[in-house]
Amino acid sequence: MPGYSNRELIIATIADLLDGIRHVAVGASSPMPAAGAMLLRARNEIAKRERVRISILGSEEHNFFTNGGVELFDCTAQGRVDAFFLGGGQIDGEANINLVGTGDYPQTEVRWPGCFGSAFMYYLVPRVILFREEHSPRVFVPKVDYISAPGVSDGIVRPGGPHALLTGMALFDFDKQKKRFSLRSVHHGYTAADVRAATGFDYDAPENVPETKAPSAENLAILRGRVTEELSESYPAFAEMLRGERKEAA
Amino acid sequence: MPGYSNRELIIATIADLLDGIRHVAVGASSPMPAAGAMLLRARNEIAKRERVRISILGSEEHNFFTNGGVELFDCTAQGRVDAFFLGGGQIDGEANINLVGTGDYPQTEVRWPGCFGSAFMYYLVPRVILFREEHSPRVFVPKVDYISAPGVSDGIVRPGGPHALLTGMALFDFDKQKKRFSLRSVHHGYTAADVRAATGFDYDAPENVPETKAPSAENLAILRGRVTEELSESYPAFAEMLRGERKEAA
Amino acid sequence: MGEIVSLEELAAEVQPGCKLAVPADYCGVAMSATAAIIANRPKNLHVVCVPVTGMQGDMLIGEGLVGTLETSAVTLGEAGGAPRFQDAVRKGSFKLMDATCPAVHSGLIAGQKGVPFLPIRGIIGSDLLKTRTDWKTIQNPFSDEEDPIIVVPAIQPDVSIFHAPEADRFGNVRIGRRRELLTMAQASKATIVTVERISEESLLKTEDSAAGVLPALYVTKIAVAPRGAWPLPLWGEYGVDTAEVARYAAMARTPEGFAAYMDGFARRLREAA
Amino acid sequence: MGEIVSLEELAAEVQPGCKLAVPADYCGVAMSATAAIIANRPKNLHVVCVPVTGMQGDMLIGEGLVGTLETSAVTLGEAGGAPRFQDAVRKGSFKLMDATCPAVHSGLIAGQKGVPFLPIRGIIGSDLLKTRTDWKTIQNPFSDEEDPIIVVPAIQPDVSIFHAPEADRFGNVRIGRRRELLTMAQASKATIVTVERISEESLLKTEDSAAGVLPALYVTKIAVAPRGAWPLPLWGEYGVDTAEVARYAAMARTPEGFAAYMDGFARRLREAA
Repeated sequence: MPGYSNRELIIATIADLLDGIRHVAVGASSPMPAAGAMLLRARNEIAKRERVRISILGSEEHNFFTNGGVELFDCTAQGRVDAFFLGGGQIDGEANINLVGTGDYPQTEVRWPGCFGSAFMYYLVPRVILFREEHSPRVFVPKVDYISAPGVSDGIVRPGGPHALLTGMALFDFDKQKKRFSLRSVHHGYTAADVRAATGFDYDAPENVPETKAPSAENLAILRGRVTEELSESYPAFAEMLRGERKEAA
Repeated sequence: MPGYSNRELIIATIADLLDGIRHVAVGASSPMPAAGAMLLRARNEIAKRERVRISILGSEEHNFFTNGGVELFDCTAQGRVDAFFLGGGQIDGEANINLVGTGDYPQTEVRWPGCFGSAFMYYLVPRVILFREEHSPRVFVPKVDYISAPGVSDGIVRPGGPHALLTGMALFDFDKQKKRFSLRSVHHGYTAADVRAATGFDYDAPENVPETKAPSAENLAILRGRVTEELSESYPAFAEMLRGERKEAA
Repeated sequence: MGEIVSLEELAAEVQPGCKLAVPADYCGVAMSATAAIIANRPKNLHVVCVPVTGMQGDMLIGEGLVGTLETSAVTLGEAGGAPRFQDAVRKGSFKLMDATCPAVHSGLIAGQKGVPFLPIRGIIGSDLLKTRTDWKTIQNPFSDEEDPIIVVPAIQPDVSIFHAPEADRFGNVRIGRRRELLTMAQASKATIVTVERISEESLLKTEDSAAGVLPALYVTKIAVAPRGAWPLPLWGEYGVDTAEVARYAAMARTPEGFAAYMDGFARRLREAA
Repeated sequence: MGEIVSLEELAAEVQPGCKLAVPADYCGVAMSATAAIIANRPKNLHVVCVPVTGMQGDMLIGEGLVGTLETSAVTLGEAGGAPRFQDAVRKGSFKLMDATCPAVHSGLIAGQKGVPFLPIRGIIGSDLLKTRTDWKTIQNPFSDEEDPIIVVPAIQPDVSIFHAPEADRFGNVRIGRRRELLTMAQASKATIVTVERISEESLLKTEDSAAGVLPALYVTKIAVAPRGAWPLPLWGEYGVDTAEVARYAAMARTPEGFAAYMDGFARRLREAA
């Protein structure tokens, strides 16, 4: 037993990936990214480092926007949103993401909700973290069936793009020049071979893949205390689940 | 004595020129257009005709806009502003207006405030009434020194433009095809020759120029009663002046 | 402008073939009015979602009233995918205009400003462009280098519809921070609004309340519909009825289940009010 | 963000050569801060008036601090023309970028949206285009016919400054219906604000108050300046001091009179507060 759950590891990893940012926007139905952002905010406050601002989209209480739904996008284009999370029904080895569906568009066999703001945010937010807990060949495909937003672009103004890919199993970096992911680390309980088997696209990997950095005792304490408290305001069900997992582990 | 002042005649003429509109915007420092609009609103209400909406720009109480200074222009572009008033330091025979200055731009000898919204409103409001009380050759020139906004345009989208020119002396129509004014009527106390002498540009005129239609007794009563009351809210000094003129005339 | 009418009279504004703009769930969705619209069966609607839709869009699709769907997403949120939407997509039952949220906002702002288009960054390289042939790529006229940028055409709905907490008797509507409702209304030829209640006092009376108001100038008709967003939430008033949305999500998986749900929907709306 | 500082510290944000955006008189002009800025003598300012200016612009011009003036008008309102502006125009003392109000708004909205330009109707055929060579005419990409339309480039001020009734201690600022202040602030790299007072309670607390708020995210520094717009008006708080503006208008007719007026201006600001 590593002394932390897989979810706690992911949250702590998100906090590390966000390190240095001033403003992150997270979705109202995205508790893990929100938890990571809250962990970073709390530990920066304790260390008297830069203040972290978290906009929870769609929330009435934790929404600091006053100009309607367009403000997230304007704010992003102004360079005031440093980090954002995107997922996808499919993600391929060039970091293209598909939020639309599988099969031939438009009459896709499986239809997901749609692109939302991805065809804008992916281009303009400097640090986009691709986050998908499910790590399987059906998600991580050689080539997406529909490009909601491409991983890289040539010949256009594009200040933003993929910074990392985080899953329930591993953490990848993305090289924009090579247009390829490289495996940075594997979460406790998994091997590099597990990741290779569960990933449908090719990627680079070091000979010896390290384990994803375990959350420090201090980080775990903040996460289990203050952050879980903060989470219960906007994500009560998720906060309960975290508490439950902890009891089971104990 | 005609039983009405020159100002009352102008106000009643403005009400006639606005007849049929639903929404007019007037400047906070433009009491005569506002008075004309209020007269139309009052008499339409009495006759149970279409409701007239008056937006007094810059007013805190009579401003029905909630989207800042841009709303007048957006509202206009949406086709929701039927009439507007423009003046000018110079106006020429092709209905070009100059709100900038005289002499060689940019180092103009006489400098007026500037174009304000004229280079937009003149193009987009269907019924622009050119209004300038001073009727003199220095205002009504053969050719303006600077075109803040042209009277007519070819080859562009332009749903709006000049509808009439009203001065302290006379009322002109404007013919967009001929790009010329034609004298419709002369106010009581002036002759067609007075107007010709005071106008620096050439214009068409009928052989016998009628006198500008006198305000009816009913219109005068509404103007001297309800409209003067309404005016005293937004234009107290002007309302006092109207009351004063009336006493002198009586 | 801002006339207060019955729900039926309000719903009659939505004519067959019209371009109808609807807001996202967090902005106040006129669900009571949707039932009244469905009763009139206006076919071949072009629904513009600002910028996404949920149960409302799914219902209109399920009823076969949608000819064109312009949206950045359709989802029932926590209750999952929108079943009638997914089914209709598979069958190709309507013209699908997939979008991305900021492009919908930009199109409406172009409509609001009376300009033919607005430029927007991003999008280039997305498969959205394969079907959104109404979006064009132009050279940025202010760059000396090659700098392609997308321009999206103005969106000018015939009718926009939403649900709000309050209108006053002069026809002004409280929209708070939901500024997209103002943009949507200004861009539209007509705007119809259902509200929880009518205030006797003008909403423009104080600076504070005026800041969050859609003026009557842009409001065509208003109808009172208590709990008119149910089972969806209304900001500042009530939350989503999670169980009811889940019930819809489950039943609407099949055409028969959807029909059964809709059968009782108008009645349950009355009960919920 | 939204740090509360002294007037002097706030004024120091306005550096020589910077692009400074200022609002119209009806939006709340930071006159106290203007005196503090003048004391620092930042030369060669590019002043962007949103969309017009009055006494504030005239003072900055009279002090010789303006290198470029971008405005749709300069006027002292009822007190007449702006004398230092008129004199400087005659002498060609600065670069003059005459504009028209909606084009200023469109330029700032482009800045707010991070797009290089916005299209706008009108303007073609106006002599504005003779000197506004930064405005371009393009073919409307959505028209098959010839349809020229103006595009104006984004305006991105380095600093915007205004005066408001209230900020809260979290740095949020009340702007009410003056939405151009939000656009101006969002388009600017930094925004500095003077206020009548600081509220302990968050202005975002209720839906009503939140609707009229510029969030702290866009606010760099705030200073308390009671009657900080004097002698100009502040919406919802106090009217214009007509006599004082008339006194300025009369004195500023000559450089000497202007100098004499300015000599006592900072002192009178303190007395008025």
